[in-house]
Amino acid sequence: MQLTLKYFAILREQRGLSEEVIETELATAAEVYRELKDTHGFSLNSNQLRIAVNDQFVASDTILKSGDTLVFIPPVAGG
Amino acid sequence: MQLTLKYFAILREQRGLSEEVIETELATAAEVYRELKDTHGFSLNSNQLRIAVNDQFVASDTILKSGDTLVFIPPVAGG
Amino acid sequence: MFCIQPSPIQIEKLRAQCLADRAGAYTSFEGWVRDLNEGQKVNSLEYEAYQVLAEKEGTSILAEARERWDILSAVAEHRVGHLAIGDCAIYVGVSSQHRAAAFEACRYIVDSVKDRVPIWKKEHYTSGSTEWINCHKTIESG
Amino acid sequence: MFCIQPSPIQIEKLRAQCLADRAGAYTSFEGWVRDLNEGQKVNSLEYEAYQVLAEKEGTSILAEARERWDILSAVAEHRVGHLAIGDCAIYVGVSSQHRAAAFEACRYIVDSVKDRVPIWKKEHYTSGSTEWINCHKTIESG
Repeated sequence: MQLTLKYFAILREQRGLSEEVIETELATAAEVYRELKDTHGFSLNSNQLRIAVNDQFVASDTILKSGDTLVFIPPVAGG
Repeated sequence: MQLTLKYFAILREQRGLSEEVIETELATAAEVYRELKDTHGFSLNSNQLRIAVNDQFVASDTILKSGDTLVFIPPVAGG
Repeated sequence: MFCIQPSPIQIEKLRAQCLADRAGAYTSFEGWVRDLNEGQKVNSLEYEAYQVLAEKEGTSILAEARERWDILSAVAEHRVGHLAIGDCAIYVGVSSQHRAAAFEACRYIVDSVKDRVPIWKKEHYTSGSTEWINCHKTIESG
Repeated sequence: MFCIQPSPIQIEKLRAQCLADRAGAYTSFEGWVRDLNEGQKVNSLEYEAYQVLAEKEGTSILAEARERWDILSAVAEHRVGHLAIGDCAIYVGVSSQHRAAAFEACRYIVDSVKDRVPIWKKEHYTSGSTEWINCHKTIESG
């Protein structure tokens, strides 16, 4: 299936881009992150992230479907 | 002894003036208020008041001396 | 300095006194004249103060806040005279490095001013009657 | 409405949205960029937001505050982009009839925004280094 990934803040910098489309057969955001972390050397651990799919917060074990937009949300620091 | 009395808010209205000088031999603010309440029909009871002498809060049984400026402070409502 | 004065409160001026490079948080409180109190429609208000003692007591409250909390600045001003609905009667502003101190100190100052500072409020109702707030007659003799 | 935007926050405009004849209390919070964080001298900051979700989550927080406390209005805005020392990064304002609700709701909104809204802060230090706040590497594997 096809996923759109958006990157923000430290992940955007470590990935070197803000958005990409990937092909994957991995079922959940947690699995996708594990693979990306290995590939790109992301410093954050998955337990530091929250997940958004299609601009909604979801659990990291939510089953993804083709066309989803997936965002890994680093620890926030607004205010 | 001579005392200057200043009146504020409801006491000022009930007394009909802001300031007066009185002659008295009463020793404390509590005694002075009791007499004034009888004379002028002040509606507040002495337990609703705080006392200031010479622009300082004092206890109502503080002994007064000639030349003191005495203020009976109605329940406050700032803010 | 706690200030009592009759002209409209200059919020921007007070806020500016709290600016500091080390400040990360600023909390402010405004007391506005509202049109209803305990079910009665209010037309306008009069505030009266025992100015010398009010400023002294208010200044003590600001000093207490600076002692108790790790804050950088605290300002407060109270207006007196005739006020209309929507007018700002009191302004309190507190800056600090971290927000908890600013919130807590600001609340402390507002609560203490209402509790301790010799300022009185007379409400004018649309019914034509007036009342000095908190000065109802009680039954108990004194 | 919770708004994320890159231009200086217009405090007076936000405050005006909270005015109401029934309002007796107004509490506001401002987060200012400060020159020191955890012992390091800060030169400037960058805020970045996941705008759609940040505005959605911020708007939910304002709605929660309106549900939980008896308030009249609540507004909030967060700035993004490059900010200098002293700049206002976040503004929250709450009006209510009585002050307790305004104070508590304002604090709740600020705390919740810092906790939940996807906004990130990168500090630029005078030393030349930079850091995404709260994104230190941890030892635990994940």
